[in-house]
Amino acid sequence: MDRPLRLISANPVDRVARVVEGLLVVASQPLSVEDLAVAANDDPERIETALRLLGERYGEGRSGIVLEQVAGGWAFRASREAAEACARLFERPVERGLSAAAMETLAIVAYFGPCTRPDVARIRGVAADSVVAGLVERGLIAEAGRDAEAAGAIRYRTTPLFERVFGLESLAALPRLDDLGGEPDEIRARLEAVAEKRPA
Amino acid sequence: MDRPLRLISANPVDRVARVVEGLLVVASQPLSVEDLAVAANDDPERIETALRLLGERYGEGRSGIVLEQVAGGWAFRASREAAEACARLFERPVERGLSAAAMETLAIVAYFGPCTRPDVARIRGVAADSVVAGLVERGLIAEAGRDAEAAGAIRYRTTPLFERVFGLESLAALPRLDDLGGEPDEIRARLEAVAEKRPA
Amino acid sequence: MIVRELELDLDAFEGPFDLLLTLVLRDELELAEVDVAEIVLAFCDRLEERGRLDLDACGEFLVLVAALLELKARGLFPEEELELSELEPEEAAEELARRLADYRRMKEAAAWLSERLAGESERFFRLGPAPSYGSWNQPPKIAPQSPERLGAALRLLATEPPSLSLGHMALRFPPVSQFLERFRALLRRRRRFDFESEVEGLSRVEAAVAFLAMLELRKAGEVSLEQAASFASIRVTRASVEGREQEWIARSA
Repeated sequence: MDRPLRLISANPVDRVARVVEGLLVVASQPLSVEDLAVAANDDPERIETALRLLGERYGEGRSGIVLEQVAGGWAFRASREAAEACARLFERPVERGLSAAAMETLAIVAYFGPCTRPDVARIRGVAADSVVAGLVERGLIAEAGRDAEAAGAIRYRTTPLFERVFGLESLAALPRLDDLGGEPDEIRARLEAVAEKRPA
Repeated sequence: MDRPLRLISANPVDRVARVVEGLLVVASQPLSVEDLAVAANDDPERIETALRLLGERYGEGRSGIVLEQVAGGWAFRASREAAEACARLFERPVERGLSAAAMETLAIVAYFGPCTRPDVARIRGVAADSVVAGLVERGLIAEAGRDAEAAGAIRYRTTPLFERVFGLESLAALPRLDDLGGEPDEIRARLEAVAEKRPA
Repeated sequence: MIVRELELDLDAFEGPFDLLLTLVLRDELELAEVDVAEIVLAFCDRLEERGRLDLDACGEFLVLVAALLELKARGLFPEEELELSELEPEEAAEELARRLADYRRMKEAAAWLSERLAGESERFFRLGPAPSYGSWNQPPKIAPQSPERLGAALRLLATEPPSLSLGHMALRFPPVSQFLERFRALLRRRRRFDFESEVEGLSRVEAAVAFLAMLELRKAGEVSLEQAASFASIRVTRASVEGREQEWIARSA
């Protein structure tokens, strides 16, 4: 016989699924298929098969642990059924009391990031220093190097925690920019309409 | 009939068990039976029944998630089967871990230390709290007493681990910065002056 | 209604409008801290109280508030000055529309995020590490680093930001004192001059600053002003020494 004899368990995908379960229960952040494949020392296809299997087991209504695809990877969270109990025991420090200014700043960094504090101020028309500092403190945005052009101003981007808190699979899950607000042309037409009403 | 009619699910302990699963997967620390009972708003006996049920489901060989009783209560951990994969997940060297912000802060503490967080902020032009906390957590810098002048702010210095990571025999082996001119104090004053000119 | 006498009660300032303008132009009051919208509200309130539309006052007010807003914008975004001043009015209007569109989009995006967050209030996940056990709970290892990266980080911090052309701003934004000097010099040579012809060729904002200088001279009693009709030329006349002395006598009496 050419091939070495191997002991193969009855259903090896079960074993991969158990390893993935173990990885997800200790991980502090969502793990991508690639992260899981490297750690489990298995190939991505089998990891994906295992994730499908786990998705069936850890779903809302079936288990208190729910497998979700979020922030570019896979993670466990508590089921909605357990939310009331979780709310009694755990704080929500990241998202509690986010102001309107903080939301606007988050939106700007999510869509236009990495961007600097002057970039944010330019769009909002108000200095952004303390709002940005607050979002960094909460871990929703983080420094992403300095802008060589803008005199070395620090640039910021949103973090995986931002995607996770907002339940986004990735930044691509945000509404398309084109679907938001008005077109510059439309706004411009309105500005001009107002301007033309002035007496000659 | 005296007792009000109640709709009771086929097996209410299942529901308690799902809530306990949810609580344990969110917890960063072991949870006691009382913690679980308060959070689930249920009585300790039923919590214990639920934990027995979960113990059967989350056992070595049956699942990658293992329920374990430890000092202080109950917690989920990864199974022994997944231990090797977990070790690989956590032992990847994290080169990407040293961000530009971390590198700047390390450089400031290494060349001008021991110094306080406000000192670092003055040179970088941005609050340094989370970066400093991250470097302390990773053992690259450590507290070195308080600054008697700066309202008792904590001062930081680099650690032996820092010297190992950067391949330095001691801080005296840091590359010279002759091109920035003069003594560390002069360089520091120059950096602070530049920081003031940078856009916020 | 006299716009410059408009009484203001703002967080940053309390007093008449023309004192606010004077303090701002003398750099004695930080314009960034002045809520211009409050000034507009105060003006609108006053207009409403009077119950009739005073077009002269509105025109004067618009010019002054526009100048204030432009000054404030330049103070908030000094680097913008360089980019925007290069633009033709047509392009500037386009840029303005683009920014307004960006802001409106971000308002909507923020509303979308808020709604999303509210919908996620039942999603709980672990923040931080798992309850600690196992050998894997050690802090992650850090790959060896070159010490040169430390020096490189400090060199980047030592890079001077490109200096903003303040000369350019000074040119477009002469301090009110410059016009004071200019008008005083003019008045030493001539008893009377025509405001419009003196500011001809200046930008609207410069003309506004010149206008403030003229008000300043009037307030100090150095000149008297005459205008035959609305929008007619303003004649600036040096106050005669006798006139000032008489005024002084009258006041002390």
